[in-house]
Amino acid sequence: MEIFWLLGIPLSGGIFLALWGCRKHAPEINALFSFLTLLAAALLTHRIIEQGPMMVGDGWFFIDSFNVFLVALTALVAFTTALFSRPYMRIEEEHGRLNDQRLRLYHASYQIFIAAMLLALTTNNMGILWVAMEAATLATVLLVSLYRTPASLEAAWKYFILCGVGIALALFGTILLYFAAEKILGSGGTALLWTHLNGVKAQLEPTVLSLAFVFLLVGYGTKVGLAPLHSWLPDAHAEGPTPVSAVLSGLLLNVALYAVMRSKVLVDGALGNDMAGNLMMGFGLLSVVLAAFLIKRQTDVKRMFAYSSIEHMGLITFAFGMGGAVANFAALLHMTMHSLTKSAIFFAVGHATQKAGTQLMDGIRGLIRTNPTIGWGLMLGTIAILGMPPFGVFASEFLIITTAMHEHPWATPFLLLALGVAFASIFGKVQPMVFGETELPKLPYQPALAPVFMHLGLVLMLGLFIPPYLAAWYRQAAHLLGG
Amino acid sequence: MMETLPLLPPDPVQWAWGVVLFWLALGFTALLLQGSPRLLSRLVFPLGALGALAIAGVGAAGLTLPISSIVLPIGLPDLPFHLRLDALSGFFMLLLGGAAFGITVYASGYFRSMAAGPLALLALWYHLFLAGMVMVLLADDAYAFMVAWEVMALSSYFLVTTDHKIPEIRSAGFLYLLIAHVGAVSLLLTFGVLQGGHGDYTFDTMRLAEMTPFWASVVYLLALFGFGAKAGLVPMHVWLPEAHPAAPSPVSALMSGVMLKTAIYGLLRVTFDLLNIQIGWWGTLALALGLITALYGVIFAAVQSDMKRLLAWSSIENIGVIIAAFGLTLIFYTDGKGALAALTLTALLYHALNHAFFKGLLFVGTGSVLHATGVRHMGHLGGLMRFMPWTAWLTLIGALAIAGLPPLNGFVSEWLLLQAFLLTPGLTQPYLNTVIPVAAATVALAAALAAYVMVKFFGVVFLGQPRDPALHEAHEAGWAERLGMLWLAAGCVLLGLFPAQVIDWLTPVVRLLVNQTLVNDGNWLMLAPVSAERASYAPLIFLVVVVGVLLLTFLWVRRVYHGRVRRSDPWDCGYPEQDARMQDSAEGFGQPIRQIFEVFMKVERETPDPFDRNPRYRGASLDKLWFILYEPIARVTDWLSQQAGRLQHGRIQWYLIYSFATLIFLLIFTTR
Amino acid sequence: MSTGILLQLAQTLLAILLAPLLMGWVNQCRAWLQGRSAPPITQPYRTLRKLFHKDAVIAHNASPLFRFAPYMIFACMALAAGIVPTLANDLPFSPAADVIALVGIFALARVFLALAAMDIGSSFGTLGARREMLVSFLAEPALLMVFFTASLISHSTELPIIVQTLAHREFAIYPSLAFAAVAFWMISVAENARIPVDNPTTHLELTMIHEAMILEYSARHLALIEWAVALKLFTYSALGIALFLPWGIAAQGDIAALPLALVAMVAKLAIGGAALSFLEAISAKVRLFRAPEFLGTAFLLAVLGMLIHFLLEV
Amino acid sequence: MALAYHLQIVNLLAALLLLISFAMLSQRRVVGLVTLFAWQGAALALSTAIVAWSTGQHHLYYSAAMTLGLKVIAMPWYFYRLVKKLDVNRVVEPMINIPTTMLIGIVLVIFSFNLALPISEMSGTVTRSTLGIAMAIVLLAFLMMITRTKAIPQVIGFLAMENGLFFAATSATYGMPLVVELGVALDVLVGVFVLGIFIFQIRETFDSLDLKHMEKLKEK
Repeated sequence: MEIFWLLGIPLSGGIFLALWGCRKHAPEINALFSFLTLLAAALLTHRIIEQGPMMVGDGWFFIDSFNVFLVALTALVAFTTALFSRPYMRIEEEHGRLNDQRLRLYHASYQIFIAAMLLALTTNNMGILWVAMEAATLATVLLVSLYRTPASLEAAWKYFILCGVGIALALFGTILLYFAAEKILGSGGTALLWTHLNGVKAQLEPTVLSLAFVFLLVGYGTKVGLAPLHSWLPDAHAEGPTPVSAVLSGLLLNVALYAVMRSKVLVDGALGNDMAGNLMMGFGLLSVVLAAFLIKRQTDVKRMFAYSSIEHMGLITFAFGMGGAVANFAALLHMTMHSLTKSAIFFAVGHATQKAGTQLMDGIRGLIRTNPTIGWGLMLGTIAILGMPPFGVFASEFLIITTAMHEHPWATPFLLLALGVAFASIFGKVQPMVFGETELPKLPYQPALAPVFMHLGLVLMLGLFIPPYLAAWYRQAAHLLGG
Repeated sequence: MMETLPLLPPDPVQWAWGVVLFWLALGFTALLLQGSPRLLSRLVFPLGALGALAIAGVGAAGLTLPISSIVLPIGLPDLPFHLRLDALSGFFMLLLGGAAFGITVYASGYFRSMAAGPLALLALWYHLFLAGMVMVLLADDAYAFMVAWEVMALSSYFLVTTDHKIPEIRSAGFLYLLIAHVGAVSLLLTFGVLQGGHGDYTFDTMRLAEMTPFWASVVYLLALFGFGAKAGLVPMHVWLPEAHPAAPSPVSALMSGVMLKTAIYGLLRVTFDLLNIQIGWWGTLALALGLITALYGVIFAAVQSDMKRLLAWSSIENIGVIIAAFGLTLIFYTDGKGALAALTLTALLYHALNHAFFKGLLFVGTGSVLHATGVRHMGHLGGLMRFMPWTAWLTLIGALAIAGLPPLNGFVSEWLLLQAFLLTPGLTQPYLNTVIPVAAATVALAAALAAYVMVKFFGVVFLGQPRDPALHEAHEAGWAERLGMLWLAAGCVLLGLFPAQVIDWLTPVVRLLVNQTLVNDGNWLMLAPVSAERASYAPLIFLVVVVGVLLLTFLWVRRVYHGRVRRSDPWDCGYPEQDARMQDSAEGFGQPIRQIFEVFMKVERETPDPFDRNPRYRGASLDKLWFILYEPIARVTDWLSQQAGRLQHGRIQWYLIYSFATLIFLLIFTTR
Repeated sequence: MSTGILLQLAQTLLAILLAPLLMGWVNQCRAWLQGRSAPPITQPYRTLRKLFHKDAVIAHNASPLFRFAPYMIFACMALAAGIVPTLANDLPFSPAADVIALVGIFALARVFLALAAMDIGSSFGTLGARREMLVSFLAEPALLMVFFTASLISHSTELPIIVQTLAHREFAIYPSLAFAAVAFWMISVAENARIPVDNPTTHLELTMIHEAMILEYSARHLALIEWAVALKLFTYSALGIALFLPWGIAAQGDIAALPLALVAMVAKLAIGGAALSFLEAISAKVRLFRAPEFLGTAFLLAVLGMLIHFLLEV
Repeated sequence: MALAYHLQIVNLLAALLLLISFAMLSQRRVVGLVTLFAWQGAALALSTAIVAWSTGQHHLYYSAAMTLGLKVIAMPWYFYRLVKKLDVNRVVEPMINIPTTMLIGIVLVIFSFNLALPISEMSGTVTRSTLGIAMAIVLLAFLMMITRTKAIPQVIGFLAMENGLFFAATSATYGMPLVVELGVALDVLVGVFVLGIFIFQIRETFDSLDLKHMEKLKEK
């Protein structure tokens, strides 16, 4: 039941906001809908904790511990982002970068986007999963080009074409999956249901599935932002409005990776070797290293953190590729931590850029002098994302790196190199932004920093203490992914 | 938490945890006390000092009592924080508490003039720093250790950048944190190898893990790199001369006196406790690195002209000596010479303890000078002994101690170490017989140079005539500062006078690590590590004799001859225009050393030509390693990132080609 | 034991009293060798007496350290003299400080002298202090290495026991000791501010080291320092004797051997002093920046001696 | 035994589709491209209908109808309007010259046939051999997207790729479940709609649809 609320609320929210337009309180309504979605997600989560995995809507939806925590995460970050975007967008309007119908578009597509992601997470049908992913892309394309600047249009175009092609390849993969499945499950609706496929995965035709996995990996991997398919990501993050960057890198990448993982489970079952795992490890390492070196060159703060998202996604993919209980656990943990931390960073960065009136880091100086909260938010967020304890990102990185050293020592030099370079680059660039002297003005509206510190607080807590039920989730999910 | 922590915990480890919590609470209450700076400096810091004292007590208890441990309800789900207090942690906690008490008492006076807001933050980081260090010593699983380790690094980074408006300080802090982080990652890898698999990271399982020599060596090298980066082992030392001067003096004192020792602790913990095989060449490596570090550090200390930078370099030297002792311990231990290993290990621990006290003392001394004059460059100081006698005399004790002069504490550890060299004949690896004399010579040379450095430091700063008229207004340090310095100085003296007792304390630690003990053949006032006719040293008698002779002479001279004294100008050699600027400058005093050891340095000189209207001379001796090691690394990374940037050049067609190529490649790769 | 204490005191006092005599003897020899009419051998005593009677003149800005230093230095030298066996080698004090501590004592005295020299802040004082430290940072480890060679042979760092083993047991030739002896000679020349490193009689600021440091001292302070210097020379000579020609020093507790020991000592000192002055007379003072090379050689020789011991004699 | 002739027709249509994709690859004019795209859609619809008839899978009729409606009528018409409105119908040289493109295309076709061969062996459907052709069409469309430097041709390449996928879905596997197909169709529709908006935005911002104006975002 909750599932329909979960999907219905944001969908109707999207439609409503499209009609309501930019009258008074549109942002508040947006936040309200997100909040209701969060409630629904909480109820659903509660149900799952109570009753364990379940099918809904005669098998069309399947919720287990793997996707339910992503659902919860998505709803949460969506809500906080809505909170953040309220003052942020107002200030943007103040600065004359937006007008009313664009705000209408923004609010409507925001809700649609959330709905699409939740659908992608909860559906049991690999085909619908694909459809939802595509929908999520389409919903965000116009958000990326919201400012209608040449740069934003270019970014949106690249985003659309590259992800479109990627997603098309993913569809081909899905077709191949179906092609393999129908011989066992018979043609018709059930042949693409993940639960059914999971049941018979051992009998699926290996050659077809390996082929299918290549297409799925390249397809969804493009959306995850794995190098060398990542090219759209920095542009889209840098040119879109900050709330969009936050949800893109905090949520969309996770969902895409979720799709990859769902297919990996099947492929592993069918092939019985760790071909899929090795591919993912390769992609992961490449992404981590490449992103680390690209971070070094950045001058635009949002672009830099976009690359850092690529780096972390690479790390997560690498961990999933390693497989095993600890690595999967770590990867799931890292997913959570990265979403929370990175969105928090984007919130702080958003206000910082509004203060400075530029996204160039040379223009942003001495934040803690004029706006200590933004300054400390950015500083702590950066420290957290760089994997410094006691923040939770460290916990997952700790597990990932130690496991890597234990199981695949050959990979650790690359990790060491990349982490070092990334640390040097990011911290070296953020430090002068936060510290030092400045003459930046104050903001017209009170910035919404509650989300920042709420996220960071969560990350801090999870670094020192992971509640047992949460840990139990992660364990189940890790086990489900072949731990 | 209450059930694991009754109100009056019986276990020392629980006391320690309690103090950690107390410090954390103190730090965060400091944030609330932003309103009243008086309360901050007059209440928070003294309380923190009490905590340090308690930690020292706990450490002393930990030395004697059996191993105690608790498991906290925080941490990773499968891996709650394990805390454990054995003799090793106990000793280092004693060190920490002892030094930190004096330093914190000093700090309570030192920071009184600071603005409330920054002071509150500083108090928070300060106590987090202390707590982090204690947790490093207590941690009994990899995760807790790493968390504590990084908390320590992070809080000290924020302390270093307290005065973040100055760009140099920012870059110093950045360099510090960067190297600390790289070291930390290599420690992660260390534990990655050590772990039992399936995410079991407790030290207990690591102790049981059976290692092949290869993997054990990997662990050792990674640990040496990781901990060396924190300790300032050459060539990872570059952050140290930058960060220590940047930090406020009590912080420099903590970092140099205590934090560096946590790295030594970690090295000992991993090498002797967690690893259950040791290999001979490890020791040789450590010995070589340590000696190089010691020599390198003291040479550069001799040519510095910034007093805190000088002290930082001298810390590098002392760390080098300690690491050399560590190497010797390994050599002897793997060679089956347990007694010798015990001797060198004792020397190591003793020197660590000494360094905590005298380096802390010297740093806070420079702090008072800084407060009184606002000058760090020795070229503008001088003659302060007359304006701040307390600081001067107490600092003198520290200087003499670090110069390794009897009967102070620096001499004892040096003496023990040198004794170890004399006992080496009969090692199984013959090549060591050629290494040992050279090593001994290097240690002796470093010690002698340390004396040079200290004469320079004390002489230029406190003696002579003020090189700057403003110095005549220099005021003596406040009572809290004096108290802190007094405590540290007393530590230097007592540790020097009662070595026999100290060695008794060290016995459990030594037994724990090399399961052998150092028998003191002498009695309570005489130290005779091996046997009384082999070698002995009784500082107390020594002191009594010296003082006795001194008094006798004094009284005799007074008695027999008149004590008339006439004051006049110093003799100017018939050249009346002598003034204070004609004294040796700091650079001048270091000049011979620079001349002799110029190979290690990149010297930048700016000499005036004869016709300059206002001629000025500037000379800087820079660390050559920076230019031959670090800058190339930076260049290579730059180049690589440039190449990476090429991939991202805007044309969507190219991006499509990437996807296309990836797809084709994978298709071929998977279907062949 | 009680005899030991007595002997200890006697020896120390003897050293303190005889030291200026040795100084006088050396000066006398040198005067002769240089063809000058020599001052009487008791000249140093007269100088000391004169100095003690004078009024002390002290710079305005002299700190207490300045006035404290001479006593400290004198005390250090007395202690040093006390632990070096000159006549007999049961010295109850000597366990309190072995050879390493002895080096420490010399260092302590040197550091105080250097600090006192810097205290006034005249350009000479700092100059002298710097040069002194420059000389010492090579001489000190070299001296230590010399001692190490000896103690490696005798398995002890206690001077009496070293002497015991070297003198009172069957004779053996130690090539390492030869190196050590040469090194020790060079070191003691440097440490006692003699030619070719320093010239005790010069006041030319280009060359002087020791004199530059004590330039500001006068009267009783100067006297104490001069006396300490003489004592240092005496101690070094005694050390050289104890290490390299220890025969004749009375063994543990046979009082009978003492007179012989006394005679032997006086003779050795006389010869040693003459030799010193002879070498001084025939060699020229080196430039200051040759001094590190000179001492570096000494250092190398000492280390070489130790190496040779490790390679040949273990 | 020889295949039943309706299957032969399907194979023929498959060949036709492949031919059309090659033609698109070599087509320089946008309008011509749109026409070819329409023809491809038509062939696709026809083959789908035949498969539906021969295998009696009725939902495939819906797919055929959708294809006809969307890809043969709606989209081409829409593109014609666009091209006329924006007046972008002039000869454009692709990034790589035509013969080379052709050669690469042939290589791709061989490659995808080899790739599909082992799979087609085990396929239960009668029209198994078409899978290779479908893959070839996808890859060729991909190639076309790479080579085109203008916005609209790139989009058409994208849609041609969709065609290939659709052909794979219908002829190789008798179509996906209906929900999925509906979803796919919906997405394509929305996608094209969004694209339309986009192309106007691009046009009014850069007053040209040449992609070389959109190479600003890069690493300096």
